[in-house]
Amino acid sequence: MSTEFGVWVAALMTIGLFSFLYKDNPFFKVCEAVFIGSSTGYWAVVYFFDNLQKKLWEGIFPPDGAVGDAWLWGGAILGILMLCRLSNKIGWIARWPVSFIVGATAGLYMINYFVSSAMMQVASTMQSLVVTNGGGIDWQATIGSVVVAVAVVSGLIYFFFSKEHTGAFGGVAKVGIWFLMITFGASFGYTVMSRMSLLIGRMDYLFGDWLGMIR
Amino acid sequence: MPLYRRHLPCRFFTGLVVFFHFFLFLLLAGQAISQTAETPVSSAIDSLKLTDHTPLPPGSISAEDVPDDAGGAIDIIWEVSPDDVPNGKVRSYHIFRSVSLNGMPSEFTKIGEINAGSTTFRDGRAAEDVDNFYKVAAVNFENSNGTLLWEAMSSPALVGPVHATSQWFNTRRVNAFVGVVLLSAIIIFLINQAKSGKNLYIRKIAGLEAVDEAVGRATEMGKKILFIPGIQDMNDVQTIAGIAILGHVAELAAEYEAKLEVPVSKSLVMVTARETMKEAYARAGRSDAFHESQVVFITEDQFGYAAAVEGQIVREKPATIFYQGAFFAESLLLAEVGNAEGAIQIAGTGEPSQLPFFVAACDYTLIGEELFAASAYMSHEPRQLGSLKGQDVGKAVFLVAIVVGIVCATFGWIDLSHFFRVN
Amino acid sequence: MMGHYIALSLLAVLGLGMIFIFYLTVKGRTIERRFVFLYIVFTVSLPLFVKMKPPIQVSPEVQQVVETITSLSPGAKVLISCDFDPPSAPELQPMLVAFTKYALKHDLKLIFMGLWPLGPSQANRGLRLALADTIIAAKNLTYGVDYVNLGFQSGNEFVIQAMGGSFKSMFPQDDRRIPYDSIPLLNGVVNYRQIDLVMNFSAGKPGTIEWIQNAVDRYQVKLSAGNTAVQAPQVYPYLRAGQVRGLMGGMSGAAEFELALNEKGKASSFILSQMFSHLAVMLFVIVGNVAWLMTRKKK
Amino acid sequence: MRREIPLIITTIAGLVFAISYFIPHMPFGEAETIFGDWVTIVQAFAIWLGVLNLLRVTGEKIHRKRPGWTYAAIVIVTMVGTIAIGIYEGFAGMNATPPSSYRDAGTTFDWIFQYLYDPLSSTMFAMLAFYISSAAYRAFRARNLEATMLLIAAFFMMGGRVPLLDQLISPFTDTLVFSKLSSWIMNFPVAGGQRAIAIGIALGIMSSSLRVILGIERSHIGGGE
Repeated sequence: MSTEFGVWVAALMTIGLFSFLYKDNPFFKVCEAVFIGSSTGYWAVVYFFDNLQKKLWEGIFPPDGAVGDAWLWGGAILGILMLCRLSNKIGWIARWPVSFIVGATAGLYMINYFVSSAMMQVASTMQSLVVTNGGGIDWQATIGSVVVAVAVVSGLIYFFFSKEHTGAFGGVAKVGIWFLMITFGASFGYTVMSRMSLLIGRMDYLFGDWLGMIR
Repeated sequence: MPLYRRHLPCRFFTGLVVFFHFFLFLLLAGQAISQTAETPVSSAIDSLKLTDHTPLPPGSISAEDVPDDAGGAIDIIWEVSPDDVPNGKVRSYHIFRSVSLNGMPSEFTKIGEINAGSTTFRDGRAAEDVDNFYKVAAVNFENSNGTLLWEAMSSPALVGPVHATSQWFNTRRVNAFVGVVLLSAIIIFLINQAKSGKNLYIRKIAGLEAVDEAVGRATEMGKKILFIPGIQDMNDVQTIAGIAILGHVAELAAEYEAKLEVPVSKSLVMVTARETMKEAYARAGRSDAFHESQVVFITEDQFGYAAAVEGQIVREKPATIFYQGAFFAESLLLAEVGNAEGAIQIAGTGEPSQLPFFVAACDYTLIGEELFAASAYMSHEPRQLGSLKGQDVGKAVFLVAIVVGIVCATFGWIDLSHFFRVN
Repeated sequence: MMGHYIALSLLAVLGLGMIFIFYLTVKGRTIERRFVFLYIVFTVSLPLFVKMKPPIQVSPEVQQVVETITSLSPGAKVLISCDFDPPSAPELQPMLVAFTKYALKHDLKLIFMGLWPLGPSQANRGLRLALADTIIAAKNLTYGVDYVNLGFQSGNEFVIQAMGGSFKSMFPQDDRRIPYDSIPLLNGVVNYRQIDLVMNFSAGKPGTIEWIQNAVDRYQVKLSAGNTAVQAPQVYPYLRAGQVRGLMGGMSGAAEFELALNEKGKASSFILSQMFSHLAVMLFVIVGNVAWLMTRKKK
Repeated sequence: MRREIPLIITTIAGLVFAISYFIPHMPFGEAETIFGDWVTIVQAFAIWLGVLNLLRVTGEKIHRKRPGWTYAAIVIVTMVGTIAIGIYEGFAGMNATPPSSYRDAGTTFDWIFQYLYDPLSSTMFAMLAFYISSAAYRAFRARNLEATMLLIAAFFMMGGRVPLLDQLISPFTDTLVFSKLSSWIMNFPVAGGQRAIAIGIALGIMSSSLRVILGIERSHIGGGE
């Protein structure tokens, strides 16, 4: 069993949150409050030092006395306008920095997604279906590339809304939905894996780090 | 494992080399003295060192401005030194730069080093509009426990002057540019078409046909309908789509005289949902039946919201539950309880990670873009309709391109993928 | 060893428990949620006491990560972006630790950073573990020369994009507040051009897809990634297109990675628990569905 | 004015990031760098806005003695405490020789990370494991062909990605068939299906971004006309 005070605190907090699974109770609510408080505080400190202090303040007023970057003032002003949201009277002015972020994100995303997730994906789908391997046909890879091609084409057809799903077109769309279901099934399995890992991590902490029962 | 990491044999080896040198030195020095008195002893030592540790300089060297950039970068390219072979005398290359305004190089400063075997170095800090000269030298050295024992450098290869300039257009991205401009134009055109009242066709969507039945069932059973528009605010397109679908459901509910309730987790969503429902009830000619209390704000907290809605489902056992909007981990909790209470569940979200759970736990699910299509279909909102159509055009172009590209690649005619690959 | 046998026998009891649950459910008496919860607690915890090593097959995508890493020569500079926080640590921390150990043993130079506020703390933890390794401790590695932690910067994908111009603009100082220019390891490192590989450990957004969009497709960076299992399926199209070189997904990816690098760690010891928890979920689905089908037939 | 200025800001910011991808020359390349800096700064302020907002909301709750105000008090105490400790240690470390970080091992702030933040946040997410299992038992049904295919694929994943199914067939063969099969499913059908989804999403994002930049979509500045 651990003799460290911190480990005991951590273990009790863990059990406190888990107690919600039985039913809602004050112990859970205390732990939840500590969680909200400490996480918000932690984030605030990180953003304060790693951005506001290190980048903004020392960027404008370098500690070694060099000339600061005057452009950073623009960011500082937008940031302060953001804080105006706290007031009901001049809260509307916070729309300026929000518009800036929304606009910048839209500009970046428009290009990023179009290039990386559309153009590059289309380019990489345009491969020969027949994969050769030193003279002979590599059947495994060939079947694989046929499957990928069929999945992409039929999946796209399923998400095509300008034509009714009838006839051959509807048939392909049907194949598309099957591929989508296999895809979702895989992400289902992966999500189960992920969630279980988190629980394993907690259990390892309780039985290993705290109670010292494992190894 | 590389040679220099074996400390002990390494030292032994170095010792051997030094011993060997000492002998060679004695031999050669004796010869030098005997042959000609003019060659000083020290230079003999230097030349010895050079011949033994010092690598040969790199071969032909060139430098050029990096194309398609904002300036400030120059590529230096060289041929490897003849000694740059595995376990050879070259361990790295050092790169030096000199800036000059009069066309002649002045003092060189080291700007970087790169592992043996490399043939290019990109100077990312070159000043614009000045003459840059570069030198590259092959270097051999010996380390022991992190301290440099010795270092020997070849005579450098020189190149220059080169200029770093910035370009007006990134020529490698022409295809992306054409694509973005074309698609944008199509989308804008179609939005305008929709605005001017042109009827743009959208196919039937499976989940939507079940809405009538689901609302009717609630009326028959005399139970409630719950509509959950996700947990994001109005700035999320999924929430907007969800609210558009709510309008349609509310109209039906008003017609069938079913009781509809909407728990929300954002205050702005509450306001918008009330507006939408009021209009819908008015369209059905039943304005009197709508009460603002049908839309309830619960809490912003994700799990708090989930717990409250869960409680409501268990207590009231609604006949039908709609989930339309942006959902995260709470999707699982809600859909499970709704299923256990025997409600008909119709879900729709664009969150790929939550879709599997909705498909497995709900009766009908609108998958990703179907949610947006459904809302455009129902609301006939020109922005949504026009963009959806524009995206369809994009999809059609890509589809044709993919099929043609695959055929061409399979028969080995021409590689079309270059037109879509962007650097 | 006692614990091993007790745990094994209790697991057998759990198996019988599942049969009992099946019986009840088919009889139409669905068991309460809390019992399902309790069942899962036992299925996940008991295997932690069992000392059994199931055989693992290293998948091609993990193998690709390993090949990418092993092809680096000593002295190569690797940028490691820790884009995750404690909740995802059980999956990603083992990958980070295994990678750091391997890299330090093979004299790679490591530059840590984070796009998630908690990332740099995770990096410090991983480093602490790796530096405690006897082989690595004997090397007497120094901060700033062999490894450095740049800390966190806000701005998500904008940070990745701006780093294409200059690292210094986003990280004027490292985590210990040493100015960028006075860190020996970063001498000559302007932007991605001087980086041999970017390793990304990602639990969501910003993460691997953002690195692909902003670093790989814009600046031709070489990228390998470890992802939480939730994220991993979305990265496969990019893996196939060659935009990312290798992918480790979730705990099983971490265990395969540990096996391939021969750096046994947490993931390898968790894999048995993972197996049993999957088995439990699969059985629950079967039990639920069989009971459902039977009641539906009766109607 | 209250509507025009935000729209202009949105359009300029959007255009700079879109155009600089194609035109690296002055002024776009430079503007992109400057705007990138601004984004990071505004986001840091946004976090602090959240902190101040939380302070205000919880403060009001305590002041009015609303139900649950004691928990609100705990939130404030832990938050203010964490911030105070972090900032104090941060500045202390900055002036120390050699300089150290507030994040370094041994600081009180790191203690908070290790023994409060870490266990609490991890446990919050670990609870999803329970919910997923109970949903598996009570809600995930092979109710139609699509759901059946989904569950079958999920089975192969859950059983194949860990050596579970392979262990079951190990008395008959040692080839680890299911590991290979699950890997194959991921690398081919799933990669293809995800790619179709990715292309669809990309087009969707492209069109909504375009609407934002052109000012057709205005919900971020308060909707409507």
